[in-house]
Amino acid sequence: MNVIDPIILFFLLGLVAGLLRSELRLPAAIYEFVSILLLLAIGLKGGVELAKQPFADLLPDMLAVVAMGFFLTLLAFPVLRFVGRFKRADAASIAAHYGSVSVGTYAVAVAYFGSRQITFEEHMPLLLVMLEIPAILVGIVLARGVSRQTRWSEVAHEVFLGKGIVLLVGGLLIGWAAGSDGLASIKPLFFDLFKGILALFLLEMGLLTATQMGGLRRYGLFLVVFGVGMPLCSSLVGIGLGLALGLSVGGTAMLATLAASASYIAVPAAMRISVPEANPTLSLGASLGVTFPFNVLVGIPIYYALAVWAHTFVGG
Amino acid sequence: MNVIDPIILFFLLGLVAGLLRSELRLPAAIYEFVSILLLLAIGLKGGVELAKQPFADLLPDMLAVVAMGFFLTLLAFPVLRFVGRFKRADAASIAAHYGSVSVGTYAVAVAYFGSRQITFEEHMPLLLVMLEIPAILVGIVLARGVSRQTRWSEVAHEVFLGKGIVLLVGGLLIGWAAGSDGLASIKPLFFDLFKGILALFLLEMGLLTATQMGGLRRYGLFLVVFGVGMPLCSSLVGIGLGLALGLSVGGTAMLATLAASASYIAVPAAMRISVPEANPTLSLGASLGVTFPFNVLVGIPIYYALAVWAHTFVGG
Amino acid sequence: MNVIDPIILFFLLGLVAGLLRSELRLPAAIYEFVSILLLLAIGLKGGVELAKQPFADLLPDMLAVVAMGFFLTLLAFPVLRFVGRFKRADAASIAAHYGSVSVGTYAVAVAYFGSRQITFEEHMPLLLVMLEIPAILVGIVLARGVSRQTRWSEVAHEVFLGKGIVLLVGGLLIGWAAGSDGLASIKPLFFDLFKGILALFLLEMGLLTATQMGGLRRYGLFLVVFGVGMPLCSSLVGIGLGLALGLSVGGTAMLATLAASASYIAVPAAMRISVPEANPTLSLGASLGVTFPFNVLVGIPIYYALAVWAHTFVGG
Amino acid sequence: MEGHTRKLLTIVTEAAVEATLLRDIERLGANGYTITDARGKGGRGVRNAGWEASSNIRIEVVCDTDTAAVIATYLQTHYYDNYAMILFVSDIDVLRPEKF
Amino acid sequence: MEGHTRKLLTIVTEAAVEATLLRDIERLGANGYTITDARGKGGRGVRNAGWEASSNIRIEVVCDTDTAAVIATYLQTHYYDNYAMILFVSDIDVLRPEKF
Amino acid sequence: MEGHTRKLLTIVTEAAVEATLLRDIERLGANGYTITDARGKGGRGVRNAGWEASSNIRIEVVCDTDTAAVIATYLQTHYYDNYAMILFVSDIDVLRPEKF
Ligand SMILES: Nc1ncnc2c1ncn2[C@@H]1O[C@H](COP(=O)(O)O)[C@@H](O)[C@H]1O
Ligand SMILES: Nc1ncnc2c1ncn2[C@@H]1O[C@H](COP(=O)(O)O)[C@@H](O)[C@H]1O
Ligand SMILES: Nc1ncnc2c1ncn2[C@@H]1O[C@H](COP(=O)(O)O)[C@@H](O)[C@H]1O
Ligand code: NA
Ligand code: NA
Ligand code: NA
Repeated sequence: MNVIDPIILFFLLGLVAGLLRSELRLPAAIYEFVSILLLLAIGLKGGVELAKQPFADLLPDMLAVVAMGFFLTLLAFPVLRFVGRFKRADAASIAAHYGSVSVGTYAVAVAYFGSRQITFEEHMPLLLVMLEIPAILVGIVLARGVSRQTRWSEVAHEVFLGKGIVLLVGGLLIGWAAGSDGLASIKPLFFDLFKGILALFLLEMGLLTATQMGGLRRYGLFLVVFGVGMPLCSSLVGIGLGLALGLSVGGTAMLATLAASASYIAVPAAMRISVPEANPTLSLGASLGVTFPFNVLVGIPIYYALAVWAHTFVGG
Repeated sequence: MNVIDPIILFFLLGLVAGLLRSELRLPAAIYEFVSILLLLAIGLKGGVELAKQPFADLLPDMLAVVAMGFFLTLLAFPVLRFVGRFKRADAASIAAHYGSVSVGTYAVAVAYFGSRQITFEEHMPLLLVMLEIPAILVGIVLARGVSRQTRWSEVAHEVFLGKGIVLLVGGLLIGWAAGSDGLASIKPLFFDLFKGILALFLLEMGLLTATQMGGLRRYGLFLVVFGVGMPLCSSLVGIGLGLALGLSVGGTAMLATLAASASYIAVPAAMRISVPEANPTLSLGASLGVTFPFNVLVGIPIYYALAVWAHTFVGG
Repeated sequence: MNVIDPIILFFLLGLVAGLLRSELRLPAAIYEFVSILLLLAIGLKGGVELAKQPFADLLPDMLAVVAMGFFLTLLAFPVLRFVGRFKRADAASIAAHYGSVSVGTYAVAVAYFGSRQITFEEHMPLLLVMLEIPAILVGIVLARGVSRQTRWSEVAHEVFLGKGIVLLVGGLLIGWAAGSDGLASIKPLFFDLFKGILALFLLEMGLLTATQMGGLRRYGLFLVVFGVGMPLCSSLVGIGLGLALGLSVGGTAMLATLAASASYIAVPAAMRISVPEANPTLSLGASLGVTFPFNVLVGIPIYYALAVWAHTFVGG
Repeated sequence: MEGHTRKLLTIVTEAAVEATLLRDIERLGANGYTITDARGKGGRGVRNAGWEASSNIRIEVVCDTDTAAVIATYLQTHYYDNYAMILFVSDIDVLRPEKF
Repeated sequence: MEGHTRKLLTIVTEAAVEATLLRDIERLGANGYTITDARGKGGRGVRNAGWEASSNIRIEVVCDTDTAAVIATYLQTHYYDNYAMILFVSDIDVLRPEKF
Repeated sequence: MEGHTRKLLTIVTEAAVEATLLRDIERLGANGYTITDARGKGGRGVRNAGWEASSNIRIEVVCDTDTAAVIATYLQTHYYDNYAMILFVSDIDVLRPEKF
């Protein structure tokens, strides 16, 4: 077992290259290609497992995770508004980023758990989808109130028909309908290449993280502290919920990781449309410049250790 | 055996996402990449098999297929002109689309036959190439007569050096020269990933089909009926020819599929240059909005059933 | 064993398609994608092997190769300046191209040696990196003298943080840190697909070579002769050095190939910035229009034969 | 060439706002538009990454003077404060004035 | 800056017609052109898909007034009826008038 | 719309020179720029391949008359001889003159 996963090294390569202002950059089309493959692969994998259990059994977990999405956003908001002294819109937008979830972080956790033979409940991709959305709604309401002005049908369209959700849900449904055998023929692309594709994705994420660190420097210490402290708190919520739902150690750790991760795709896009007065440099600086590298480099092992500890002392 | 192939589910995912106006879209560069891989893979596979038989044995099939291309175009034209009451140029252009062939449909049929262990004559990719071209020439002549105005050298350049033909023929020649062993080293990319790449291709095809359905609504019922009826008729011609040439059941079904499929890449490009007064919304609406989904979703199984039936009752 | 490797056939396909003015072209994003994958794969593979031997053992080879880079550039310059009668800047720029190295040629040699089970010292990617840079510095000095005007910090940035070096060195470091087992999970993308990706790369290289041949026609015979003669001379230098360093037959042949190859990515970019008065049509015409196809089609087997001969008669 | 004068309105802004912006532009009277993907730098920093949140689009609208003024004013009121955006107008000659 | 007045001719049309159009433009006297890939919407509907049949290109030609008029008229006669196309002309200052 | 007159400076040149050129442009007073990838043909031949050595970029700078003149002159002196490059300037109306 290696101390450090090679895919993490790709992230570091991107980060260092970005900070040294190398001209390295993945073409936009390739970044999208790689994202599409990851989203579909995660969805497909989850869908195959969904087929194995009755849907009704999953409902409690799904509802609980939605509640967690609401809760985390509402937890982050007052901290940002009153301790961080951000404007209402900014606090709401950043809170929504942290109440939602990062598919990239999830993928790294899958790779991390996979290489350590840690099993987890296989309906996690479904919970991932569930957790992506509530925070967006809360964020908009926190910024605006339940005003008439908000064009909710537009928001719903943006949220439910955004690229990420369509590919995740589409993958889930295809995996669910086709089953493991049905997917055998497309396995070489979506499953065998998964970690290689993830490595490329993390290379680009490193480069993007480097660009966000500039923005951070301007907005100071609070965001850095928040970007580390908030995921740590959220992970505890995730672990508590994992215990309450009776998840395995791996499942608990994965739920903690989901809780701790912060969105940098779906939520920024939705906030840009629905809460345009929020400054995206702040939220992306925190979620991409601090929390993503923190989670990927040190967070995931911590959350796993916490889950083991919790299962031994609390759950045992 | 699944009722429905997962690659078809990708097509449906794209179609539904498109109809719901999701923002999902494959970048243009990725669509081209995926097309290039499919065309090369089909060519390579065919080329490997070509090497195994003397070229002279294939000549009758090749000539017969060219004749079929002429015949199908000439069959479609009067129907479109006199029953459908289309302008001369439009009737000629649509007829050319249906006299030619769709590589995407062929790829789906390959996957369909493959997962059902149905064998077919391996020189089909060669027939695919043969069938692509005659319809274009007939279409131009139908629209213009054999006028001096037509810059035939330009047309020839456009047709024979278009991306599709170059990649198919190039793949055939490389496969033929290198043989099965020679290709072993590039097998992981071109053969193992084939169905995964095809899944991505069909996802985008679903999205494209959705955009074409809008155009259809405007031009009404006739195109829809034609888009379903024409491939059914063409498939019968294909089956007849398959029997006449003494093809296997699988080969007959494949020839029926080729006959039934309608072009949406090579012919539109050629018609746009050579018969510009033809409205591309009509031909693409029919071939992409009706015939492609029809063939992919229900046509291929029908053509196979017809081939089985024909071999039992006629050929037997 | 085939007479001709299929990847070479892809090069020829691109070349012929380009010369026939086919519209075939790889999208820019895909060309970059393919390049990125090749550079990372070469780096990773080298890195894995580096981990197996103490770094100090490699230092002599590295220094020797740097010296060879200086030497080859200084060898080419007077020939170009006084025999070819090129302007000072042009002679310096072309010399730099030939003193440096082509990753594409190296990749073809790897494939060629691989399919013939010829082993070579596995730290070659490290030597590749070493050989890329000195020629650029010599080229600039030859064009300008060691003038104050040259913004050396900019040059260093351009050279050391260019895409190629970052990916090669990054790959080396990741491979070195992760080791062979660590890379198992990303092997399917970077190693199994290597030759398929290389085939696509060579297809595009063929198309690019065709565009450069036009430029050549204008500048005449000397460049063609130089584009064949220089690599032949350089290969002898490479073979001599290989013997002196005590490399294996394969390693000697590989070093000869590196010496014989001419840059068409890193050096053109650096020269464009640092010696802008040099005409890129000349240097690219020679390196891409003559030397690359020469090396790929006939050079590599020649260099191997020379290495065998040298080891038998000189080294034995 | 008997040209007719029209206005060319060029907008450079965030890719994230594309759908909304096009809807507004059409509602305000534009008969068409042309979009190219772009990157750049301005008051709100560098915008050149390969993901939507940091990339630009460049929109051109050919229209008459009034429509150009209406769109420009609307965008100034509704977008300028919150989005990275620039906008400029120039005079052009067109051949088919009835189209725009 | 001692500028000289020239014309900038901008054409937005179907990608499918690129090769033919460029041949015509050069034949009619243009010394060069610049192309960017584009998408858009106009009288012939939305053109924004990733395949050639539904994507646009945007061509710019810098030339003198006469050449601009010749090209514009030719395109109007030969392309307007059958292709999705718009075309407009504006005044520009250039530094090296002999080039255009 | 109370527009203010500014200049739009458009440069088409080799992609290889992007970083250097942008540095120069900013140093000479531009507050921003917009870049699109392009291909084309001119005095130095066809530039349309998928690799940097043979592809173009198209840079737009909105600025005041003086800055436009300064940049144009600088580029003419420092780039024209050695790089494939064209440059032209046109008049535009902008809404927020203080920005440029
Ligand atoms: N002076 C300028 N000239 C050309 N483009 C500009 C200029 N200023 C801004 N832009 C473009 O407009 C986008 C948004 O500008 P801003 O709101 O100033 O950040 C930038 O990312 C650039 O692409
Ligand atoms: N009013 C307009 N402003 C800007 N671009 C337009 C306009 N009308 C049409 N276009 C562009 O020109 C293309 C062809 O136009 P059309 O022939 O009207 O469909 C469209 O796809 C748009 O990209
Ligand atoms: N007359 C022209 N009209 C439009 N673009 C041009 C023109 N001439 C040159 N260009 C563009 O500017 C680039 C460099 O021009 P050149 O230095 O003349 O080769 C070309 O590759 C074209 O993209
Ligand atoms: Na979260
Ligand atoms: Na057909
Ligand atoms: Na060399």
